Amino acid sequence: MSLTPELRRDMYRQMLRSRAFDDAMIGLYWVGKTPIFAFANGPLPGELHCSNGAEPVGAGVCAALDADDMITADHRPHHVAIARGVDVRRMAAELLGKKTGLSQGKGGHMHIYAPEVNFASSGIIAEGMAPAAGMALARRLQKRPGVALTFMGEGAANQGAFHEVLNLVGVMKLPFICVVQDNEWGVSTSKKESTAVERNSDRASAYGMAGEYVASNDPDDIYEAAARAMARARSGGGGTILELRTARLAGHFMGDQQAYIPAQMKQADPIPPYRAKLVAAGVLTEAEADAIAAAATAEIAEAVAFAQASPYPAAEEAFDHVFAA
Amino acid sequence: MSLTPELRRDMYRQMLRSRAFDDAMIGLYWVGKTPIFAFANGPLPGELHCSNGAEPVGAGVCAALDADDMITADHRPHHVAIARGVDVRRMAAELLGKKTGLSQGKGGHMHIYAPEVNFASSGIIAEGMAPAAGMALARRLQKRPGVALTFMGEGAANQGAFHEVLNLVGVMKLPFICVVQDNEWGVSTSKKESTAVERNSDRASAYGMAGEYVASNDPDDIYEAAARAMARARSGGGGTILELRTARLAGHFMGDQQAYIPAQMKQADPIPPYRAKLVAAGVLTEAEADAIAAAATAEIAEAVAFAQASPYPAAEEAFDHVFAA
Amino acid sequence: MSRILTMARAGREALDWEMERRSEIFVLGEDVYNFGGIFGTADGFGAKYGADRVINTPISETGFIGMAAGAAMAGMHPVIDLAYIDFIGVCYNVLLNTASKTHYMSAGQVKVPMTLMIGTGGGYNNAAQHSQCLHATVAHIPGVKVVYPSNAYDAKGMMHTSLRDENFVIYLTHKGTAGVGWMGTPIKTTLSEVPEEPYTVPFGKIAVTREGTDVTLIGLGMSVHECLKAAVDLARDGISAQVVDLRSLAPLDRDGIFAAVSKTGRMVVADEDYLSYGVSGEVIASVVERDPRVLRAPPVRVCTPDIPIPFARPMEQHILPLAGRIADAARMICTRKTEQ
Amino acid sequence: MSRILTMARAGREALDWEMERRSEIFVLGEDVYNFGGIFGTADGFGAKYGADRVINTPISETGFIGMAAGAAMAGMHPVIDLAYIDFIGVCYNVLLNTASKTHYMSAGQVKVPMTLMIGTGGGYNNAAQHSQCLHATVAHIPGVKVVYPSNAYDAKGMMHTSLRDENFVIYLTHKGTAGVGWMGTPIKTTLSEVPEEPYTVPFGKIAVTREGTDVTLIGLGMSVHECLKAAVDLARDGISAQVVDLRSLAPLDRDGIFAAVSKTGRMVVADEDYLSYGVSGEVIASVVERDPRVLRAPPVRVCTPDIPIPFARPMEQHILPLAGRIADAARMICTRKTEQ
Ligand SMILES: Cc1ncc(C[n+]2csc(CCOP(=O)(O)OP(=O)(O)O)c2C)c(N)n1
Ligand SMILES: Cc1ncc(C[n+]2csc(CCOP(=O)(O)OP(=O)(O)O)c2C)c(N)n1
Ligand SMILES: [Mg+2]
Ligand SMILES: [Mg+2]
Repeated sequence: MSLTPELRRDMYRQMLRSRAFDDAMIGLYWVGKTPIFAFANGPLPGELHCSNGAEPVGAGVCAALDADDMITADHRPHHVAIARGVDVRRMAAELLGKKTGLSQGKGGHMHIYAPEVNFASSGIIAEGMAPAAGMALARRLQKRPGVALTFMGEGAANQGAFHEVLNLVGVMKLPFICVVQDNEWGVSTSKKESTAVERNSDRASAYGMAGEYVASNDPDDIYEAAARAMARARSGGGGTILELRTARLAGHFMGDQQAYIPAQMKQADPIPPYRAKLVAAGVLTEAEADAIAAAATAEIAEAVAFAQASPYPAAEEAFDHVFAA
Repeated sequence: MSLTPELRRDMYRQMLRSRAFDDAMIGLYWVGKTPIFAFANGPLPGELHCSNGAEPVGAGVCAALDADDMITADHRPHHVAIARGVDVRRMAAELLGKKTGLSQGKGGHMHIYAPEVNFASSGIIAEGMAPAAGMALARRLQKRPGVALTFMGEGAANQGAFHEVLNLVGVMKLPFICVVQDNEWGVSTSKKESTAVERNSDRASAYGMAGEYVASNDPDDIYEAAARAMARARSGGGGTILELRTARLAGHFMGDQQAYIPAQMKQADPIPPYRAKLVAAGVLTEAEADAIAAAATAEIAEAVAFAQASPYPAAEEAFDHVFAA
Repeated sequence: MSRILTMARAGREALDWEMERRSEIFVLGEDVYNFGGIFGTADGFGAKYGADRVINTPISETGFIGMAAGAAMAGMHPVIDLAYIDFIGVCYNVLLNTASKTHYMSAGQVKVPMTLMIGTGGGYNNAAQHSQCLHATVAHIPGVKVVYPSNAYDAKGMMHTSLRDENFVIYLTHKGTAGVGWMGTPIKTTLSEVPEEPYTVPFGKIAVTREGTDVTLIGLGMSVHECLKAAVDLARDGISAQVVDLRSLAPLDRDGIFAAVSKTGRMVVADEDYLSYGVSGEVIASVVERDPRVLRAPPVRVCTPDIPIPFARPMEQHILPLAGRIADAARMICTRKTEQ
Repeated sequence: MSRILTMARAGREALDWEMERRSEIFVLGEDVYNFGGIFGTADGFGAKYGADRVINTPISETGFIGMAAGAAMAGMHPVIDLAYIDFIGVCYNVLLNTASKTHYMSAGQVKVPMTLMIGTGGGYNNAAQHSQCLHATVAHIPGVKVVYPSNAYDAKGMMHTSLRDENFVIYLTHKGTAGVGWMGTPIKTTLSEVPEEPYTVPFGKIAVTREGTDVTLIGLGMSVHECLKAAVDLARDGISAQVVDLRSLAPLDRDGIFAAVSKTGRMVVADEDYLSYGVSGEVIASVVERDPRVLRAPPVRVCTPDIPIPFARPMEQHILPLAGRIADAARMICTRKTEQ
């Protein structure tokens, strides 16, 4: 693969699908939560961590993957899931706790499982690292292809699991990529406050791994770095820490006013510049770009309608799926 | 301080005290454990991890410390404790589970506490890291001097705590030294098998810390590297990973036959070469060296006699010290 | 002077009072500087006490809670904010083997005075990894005190007691009881009149939160309020329910529990933690090992069953030990004839 | 053909049999290649199956147990050796939130078939951080099966069952029962005749290890053998003690326990785990919540008290739930007149 016009158009499309999804979820989230805010209220209860601003990460990395590759993501999974091809209707339904959801309403937005596209996510920080490495090991033992990727934040890179798993990946030379999404913040704590080095990608040398850093939040650059990391992993060259500077436009979670962010640290939306770039490069016309946006919005609107129209699970279904039979 | 003859003689003395202690404990350990081996049998029950071969680490590093500095050690604590000045009589009594022991028989050999010399140890791998860093933080908050050191094995450097704590130390610029005792083995697992890089000291760059590596298992070299690290820490220059190549001559614990160690990996005893070196340098005469050895043996014999003559705690004392009043 | 406070504000007041006077106390945790901790227990402390005493940490729970333990051993009294008890998985060794056992293993040579504040519980659709109670898991560790205020008066008094205790204290608060902004309108029964002056509430004493003669409803954290709701409901049916708030899991007030249950001869234990190997079994065993004959009917447990917490509201509400289930259980044992 | 095996050899035989036939099974843990695991369950497997299927890991329990969970999700069946349950502190999140909850959170889309072997217990003076049982801590987690064979026959049968189960199974063995070299002469009652052919022992069924009519002694792991010793002693006093081996903590055989206790009307629960919030309370509550009237005397718990395990022999032996304490408890409730 290379950075063809088709690929770039598709990355743009994935970014817009993700944005449309999150914007729709944000809209639903606030239903029932004003004037009195409470996590429990409304059709979309619980915590909600949206991906607005991070769409280039999902689009750029996933464009470099094959069907065989495996992903674990974290508490902010939408942009990765959507770019990976997780069914947006069933994902929307899951966020609303509906029976038609990916996990029949058992999971919620932090627990997105879609084995048909080798996607999983979970809500404990850095929890996805080890399972992803284990998936890579499984494939090796099964003599099947597949690179495993874990997506996490720069805050998660200070968890012990980061170290343990990267060392194991280094020792076993597993096909594994640790995608560190550096959006500058872990909740209200800045990377500078939380991290003893400027770039987590530089920590790769502690594990005999490669490090890649992309500063631009531009899917083209992210795709190319990811493609290099994938080529290394597929050819037995070992793992990569792929750190991607990105953005967190909608706050840590819904309800976060971000008063702690100084004005000079305000983050830019990556979508308009990428659109402008593709138009300037002749990859898209303005009309095509509009059409992509409209299609994304329409697709998500339909997904939301599907989710809203779906029934809730019955109360007693809570007792199903505790154990595999 | 510098590498004066007095200092070198004292390091030699500490090495011999430690060796005499461990040799005595090994002797006691086997009492009651033949012909049928059982951890529970004899006057010194439980697991016993001896420091034979690692004496230069304790002697060399502790020679660079002040009374204010604080140590946490691991499951193999004797050489560090002894060089630090922990009372060998009470330590011997603790290993035998006696009322006169440092912890009145509650701790055993992995749990050596001697606050009068700022020494503590514990048995979960890498467990000592965070408390040591916290002690350094406490001193800063109290505006009191003191560098904190944790002693651990190369195997422990692959625990998550290593990463979390070193990052915190880096962020907070704490006066902290992580002493990694590389004896090539974590139980039966070689460093090559367990560790993705050759030197843990190279991992220091992942935390904005300094790294020092000493290959010789010679207390002079260890002292000098430790003194550099201490100077850095005391002057606000931050932490150091101080990796010291050392030896594990008596196996992981008593009962370990070390059949897994290939012949070419047989480790050398650091005591004879250091003696020869000091004699050659005119720091010690042969007679002085013998006298130091004899004094060490006599001191430990007396300590063992004290321990053996001491009473056991009463059974009901088990219920004391659960909580501070 | 009468003031009605939330638990969050009451706990904050105690911490503030102690911090003003004792330099050994400092606060650390994720986002404590800007957010003041999960319950706002350190709200505004960043500005007041500075970044030295209100330390924002990386997401490194083993690291910073272990550091707190070390700082405690070196003479400080750290107060740690671990937002959700679900996160104990990444730092459990510090709780299990370090902070709780050092005093004992050193035969009293070393003290570890520190207070670990943790939020528990669900009921707001935050799913399996952010809704657990797990209080039995921490209370099973020897060498730790575990307290669990359920109203503002106790929140303040037990915070003072914690901060004056020379041991490792885990101070639990059910998220739904604290009265913080993100959980909606505070539950009325969590609010109390709170004296401005400092006071302590002793550990290891139950509180009888409501008097009653027919059945004893025993709860902790949020379940106390569900029991109180159930009691109101039962009163309409002519059943007089006594409500007991355990308040402290370690030490556990076995005398108090036995006395309360003896009074009515019937007990329902409501617990939002998982049923098996938890508080409910312990409380029942504590009564019957003294004398099973005080029970005029079988004890009943109303708990979260042994399943992960589902996200969707209909399922989650179904499995939580809410007032309806508690009242039903009480009605069942009050009406059922026993032959004893 | 009659063969008497230790638990360690019996468990090994089952694992070997399954590994020979099923390529999805592999073993990982610290020192499994050279040492064959803490109980020798993988003894010689390094040479037989190679380093791909017998993986020596770094001391990175969160890393390698988490990897095992991921490998299980991807179709393998990992068998993990975590030598001592005291170490769960550094990897508890994998147990609590990952391996146990993924199947549920995915509504059955993802399976996590893996077997985690852990050694428990003390009695050999290994002090506070290497002698714990903590079986209640792991059994409190929903979504995990916890089994605990106490003799060779069950060790083999339950290993087969574990390896054929599609869920996360924690397979506990008390160190003192396994019959390994470093613990001295094996306890007689742990040895069994073990068929060479494979067989399964179902989870969730108690075993009545000794029949008796006056009192029911309930144990698990090592405590089963202490109960058996106590029963012999009691027989000398004319007291006929029934001994129950719980064998499985999750699922727990509440029917079986109730039936056994009903038979004698008296129960002593012996548990080497800490007393509070543990197995002992759960077992007692499980009986009385069905019907307290089956008890002719108060139930008694003989447990490790809520204190860290002391190192020195006189103190350690004093606090362990050994046969003497169990027999005393049984004598007390068998002779004490109850007025029921
Ligand atoms: C072990 C653990 N600690 C704390 C949390 C609470 N928490 C959820 S998200 C988050 C911040 C994560 O920051 P980062 O990894 O940078 O991801 P981002 O939110 O910026 O995408 C925290 C602290 C958690 N879920 N798990
Ligand atoms: C968390 C944890 N895992 C495993 C163990 C068991 N264990 C005790 S010592 C040891 C090896 C340690 O190796 P290293 O750190 O190199 O120290 P050395 O024994 O070589 O001095 C292991 C695995 C433990 N005590 N704690
Ligand atoms: Mg971030
Ligand atoms: Mg080593």
